[in-house]
Amino acid sequence: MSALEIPYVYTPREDTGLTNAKLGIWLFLASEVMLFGALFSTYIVLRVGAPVWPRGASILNVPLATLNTVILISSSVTMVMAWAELARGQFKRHKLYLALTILLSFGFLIVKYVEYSTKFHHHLFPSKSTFLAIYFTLTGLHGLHVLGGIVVNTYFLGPGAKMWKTEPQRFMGRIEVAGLYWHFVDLVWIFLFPVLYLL
Amino acid sequence: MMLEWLHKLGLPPVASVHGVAVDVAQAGVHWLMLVLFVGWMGYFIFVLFRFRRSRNPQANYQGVKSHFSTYVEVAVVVAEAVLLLGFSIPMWRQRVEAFPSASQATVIRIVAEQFAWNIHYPGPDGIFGRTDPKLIDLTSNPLGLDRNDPNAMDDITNVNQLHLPVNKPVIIHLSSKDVIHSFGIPQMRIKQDAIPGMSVPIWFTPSVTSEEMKKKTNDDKFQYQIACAQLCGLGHYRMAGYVTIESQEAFDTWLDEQGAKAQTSGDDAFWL
Amino acid sequence: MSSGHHEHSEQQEHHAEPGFWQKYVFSTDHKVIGLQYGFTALCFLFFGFLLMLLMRWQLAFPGQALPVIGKFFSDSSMPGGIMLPEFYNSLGAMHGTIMVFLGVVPLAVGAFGNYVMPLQIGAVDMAFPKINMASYWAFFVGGVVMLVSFFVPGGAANSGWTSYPPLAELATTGQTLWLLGMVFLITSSLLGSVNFIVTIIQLRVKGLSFMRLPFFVWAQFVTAFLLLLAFPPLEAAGVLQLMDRLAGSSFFLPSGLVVSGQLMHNSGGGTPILWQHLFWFLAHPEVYVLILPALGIVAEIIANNTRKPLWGYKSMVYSLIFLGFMSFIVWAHHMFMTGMGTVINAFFQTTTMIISVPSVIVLSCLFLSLWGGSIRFNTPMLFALAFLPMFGIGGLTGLPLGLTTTDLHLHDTYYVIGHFHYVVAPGTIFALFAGIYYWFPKATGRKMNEVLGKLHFIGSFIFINGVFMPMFIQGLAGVSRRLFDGGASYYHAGPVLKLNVMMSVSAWCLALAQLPFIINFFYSMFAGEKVTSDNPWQSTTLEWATPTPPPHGNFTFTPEVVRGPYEYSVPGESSDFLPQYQPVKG
Amino acid sequence: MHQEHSAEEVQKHVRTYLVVFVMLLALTFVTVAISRLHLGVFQSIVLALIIACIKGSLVALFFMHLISEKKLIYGALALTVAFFIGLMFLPVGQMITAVAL
Ligand code: HEA
Ligand code: HEA
Ligand code: CUA
Ligand SMILES: [Cu+2]
Repeated sequence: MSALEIPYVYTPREDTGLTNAKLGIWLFLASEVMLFGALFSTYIVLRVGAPVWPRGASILNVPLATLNTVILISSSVTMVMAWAELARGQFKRHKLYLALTILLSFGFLIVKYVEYSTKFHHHLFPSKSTFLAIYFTLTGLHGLHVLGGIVVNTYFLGPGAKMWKTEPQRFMGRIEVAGLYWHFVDLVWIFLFPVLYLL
Repeated sequence: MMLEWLHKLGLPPVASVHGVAVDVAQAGVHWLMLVLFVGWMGYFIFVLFRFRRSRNPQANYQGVKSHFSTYVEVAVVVAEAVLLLGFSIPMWRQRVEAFPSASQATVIRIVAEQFAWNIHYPGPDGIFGRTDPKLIDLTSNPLGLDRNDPNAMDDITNVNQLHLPVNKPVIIHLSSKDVIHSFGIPQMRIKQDAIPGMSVPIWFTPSVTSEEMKKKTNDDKFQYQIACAQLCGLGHYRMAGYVTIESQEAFDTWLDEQGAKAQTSGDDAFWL
Repeated sequence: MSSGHHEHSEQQEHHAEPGFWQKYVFSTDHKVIGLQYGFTALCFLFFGFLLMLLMRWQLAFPGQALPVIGKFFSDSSMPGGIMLPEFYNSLGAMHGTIMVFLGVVPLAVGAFGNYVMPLQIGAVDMAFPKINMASYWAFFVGGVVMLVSFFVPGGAANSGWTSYPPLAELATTGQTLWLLGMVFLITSSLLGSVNFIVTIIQLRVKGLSFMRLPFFVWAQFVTAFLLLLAFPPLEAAGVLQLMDRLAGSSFFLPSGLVVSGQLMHNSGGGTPILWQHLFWFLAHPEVYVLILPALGIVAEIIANNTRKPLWGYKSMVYSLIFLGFMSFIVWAHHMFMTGMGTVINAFFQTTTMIISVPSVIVLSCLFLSLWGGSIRFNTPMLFALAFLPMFGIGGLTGLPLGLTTTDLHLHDTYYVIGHFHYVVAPGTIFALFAGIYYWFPKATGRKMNEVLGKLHFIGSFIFINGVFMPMFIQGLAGVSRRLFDGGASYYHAGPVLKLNVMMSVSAWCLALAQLPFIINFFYSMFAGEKVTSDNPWQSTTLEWATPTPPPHGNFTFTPEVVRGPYEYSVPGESSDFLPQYQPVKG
Repeated sequence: MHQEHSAEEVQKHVRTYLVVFVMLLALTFVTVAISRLHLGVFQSIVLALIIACIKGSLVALFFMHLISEKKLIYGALALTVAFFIGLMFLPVGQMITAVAL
């Protein structure tokens, strides 16, 4: 669209040691921390204010959630491997790992779908109790983040991958940024899992 | 002096014991504001005049060299600290911690709703009857009072008419049925949000009766009012309650009348 | 480094002229986006003002039919030209929302930040031009959603710009659209703030260290951090309220609510106070978002028109940073009357008093900067100068609100309305006007007319005080805000009731006083006096080093900064200003 | 600078990733196991949060390379932590404010 050269797209700026995208994604993640932080404080407020609070395990399906934890952690590993393979210049293997990551993310969503539909089947809706309300809100928002990650990663697997040929450095930066986002999604789940299911 | 000015500007006369302290603080802050404002404005106008281009064609790179502003800033900090530590924090502690004992106070409940104040006196036994939201009926039992509860037998309820004896502390337990309202009586210098799901106690001691205030303001129509301060819907603007401050005797007579009225007419379907 | 090669090839690839759509509608040029923001925001400001003009009729003459215009409204808002209370509440809520989120923030940050900031740091564009475009369009969609809400059954949101539940959750569809609109606006702000911070950190030209940044850039920098970290909690709150409204959850609803005599069958267990905490966690920093860019604009203009450096630049910068920090821990001063214990109350009172100190410092520095200057009274300078005492009044009246003892009487009265309008209307809006007059020549190559400008200034100055000064009197008298009849139901409002007429008349005159501006704006755009220099105000900062108007890519040379931002009247120099980019002699 | 990573270097990275992966899995099972013990509410909350924090740190430090990140990022995150702490005042404020009916 434009012939402009924005500096530090490819190479880091000397005094900060960062590319624009790297700094940008961390700032974005900072705002995400505040988003989920606010929801966690909501959780605390509701829980402390409630006369009784159900144990997550008594309503939710812990084995499925454990499975999902394992899936998501694995996808984080494949994501970081996808980046490492690029760093080694192994483009094919990079693609393999990226595809695996996407597959695992779909796996996560399918498990989530199963969980949700059994809840709905048993007429467990957000309107039933504040516990269910916060459960659906937190996992729902997290699910949207997973979906976002899938979109991004699929783009880099498909049309976005062309950039590897023309601007490998920049492409690697992009994969790193996508990875940072994806690990963050994993990290949020690492907290959601015990908070919602185990406590 | 500042208080006189504020009264001239619209501040209503004070009619509660702690209100005097509120006004002192009010005057204090406004002094601080006035001094800062007048000082800076004087400087400002002088500077605009003195350093206009036609009079001072060549600007001075250095500008002010004195530490004048530092002194001003320190003075502001000190003044704020005095207001905060000397007035505001102790005063608030007194508001929320130093409640008079219930036996020496008039204790009532007020439950706000769109768009009225339901007032609940415990009656001679001094104990509020049980209430239950399920029993609420808009016309006959707006408080949801359970008249089968022995404590509720003698309870007196009423809408928008708050009577209080003068010179005796009042404790009000404030809550709301539907949305957030805010209970305020300007002359009493009191205000508190009425929040559904919460019951917040407040207290104050009225010090001027309605009659006295009529004389003081030279206005026969003078009326204390509960003003709803929080947006609560389309009727927010007309959610006024009426407050009568009277002598202890007059108050007792009124209460008896109200009690008798309740006994004879029956204020709801659950009576008897 | 292998990147040089790619940069070269990219240049070769795209040198076809972009078409109309790419140039003006889906442009990624920060200047075009800035102008888009600016124009949209001005329209919203104007619209928000119109809503208020309607309200002021009802406040001055409660229950009387609005002449002439009244009959154009539907029966669900103004049957027979007489305003309904629901409609009044909608107007109030939407006035607040539009002014804050669709007017001032997009103008101060979206327009001025986007247009001026990259120029001032010598950048070719923002760090992420496409994200920049996306954030404008997210803002635009948010605005459209808000406007559409006027036309749904039940009308627009009518629970105040604060949208306190349970009231907001009982409200009609308009509230849902309000929440959706907010989600778009928040997204827009988040994208924008990431972009601003990265741009300022990464794209400063050589030699432009942080302590050489123009104060305006600093203001945008701190503002961006506030937006970045304070908005997400409101986004969370918005999602929760949407869940309550659409999925029937009870985050903000306690058990046992009885509405119009009917017991509500919600699951309960929530608390309405939670919303207030989440809302004010954003909204207090948000008010500094409204004021900081304004301070930045005023600082630029004052330095330029006193022809001397800002006094105490460093302490101003440190105050700004401190202010940003503190603004995160004062939020509950909006909630003093919700029933707080001593400790938490003392904490928030204290932080509120502390936060007033950096404001005092910044304002003092600006006042003292005037001393020894050679003051030019052009239109931008008049607005910038008027900003100082106006912000002073607004700020000072924040003090009695920040002390609970006095807030006890003043909370939710017109005193509060007076307080914040002094900061945002004769404060921020004046600063924004100043900025428009000041940077207009850079953006268009033409100056705005001085005579019309001064007319605009005098009219605005007189009437805006006529609107807001009486509010303090009404507030002291205890008149609550958001009253449909302006207080006519209350005895204690009696003595100050007639002020309503005066305020309304002032508001309408204020509207008339904007005519010279609107005429000036459009006239000057096409037929104003052409500027003969790229630097008509003889300023020192980098935005004036570009051609006029700046082309895509901004600079015709690679600027390098060798000195601080405000080197005016340096002793021993022949010219009274030394631009930041002018090489050191010898 | 941020150029070609040498093969050994990447190899070393990969080894770390695998170790971290195993640790994350192990901690996941530990936390589930602990929840089965039905400890007191307080103990189980503390334990679960400690484990979650460890797992989170592992992800952040190694997968997100925070362990060798630039100063500026640390700065931005420190700022976020400060505001996050502010945010956590919120439930505190709420609890002190709330007077149950
Ligand atoms: C830009 C917006 C802005 C700014 C900058 C401020 C600044 C301040 N505000 Fe304000 N405020 C609002 C916008 C703003 N506010 C809004 C919108 C609301 C209402 C929201 C609603 O309920 O709808 C509000 C409400 C509000 C309340 C709640 C009141 C209530 O509901 O009961 C409080 C209470 O503490 C408060 C305090 C303060 C304080 C202490 C400052 C301080 O930062 C001010 C510090 C400044 C100074 C102390 C001035 C220094 C002066 C001089 C150095 C000399 C002056 C010289 C001359 C005059 C010549 N504000
Ligand atoms: C940034 C915020 C902002 C601004 C600028 C304003 C500006 C004004 N406000 Fe508003 N106001 C609020 C934010 C703001 N307000 C908020 C948050 C509330 C509380 C809402 C609630 O209760 O929930 C409120 C409430 C409020 C009330 C109280 C209502 C009530 O409690 O019932 C009143 C009453 O008079 C009022 C009046 C005005 C007036 C007369 C102006 C004037 O100053 C307006 C002046 C405007 C201009 C001068 C701009 C004109 C624009 C142009 C000329 C552009 C030209 C266009 C082109 C060139 C294309 N406002
Ligand atoms: Cu009740 Cu306003
Ligand atoms: Cu505030």
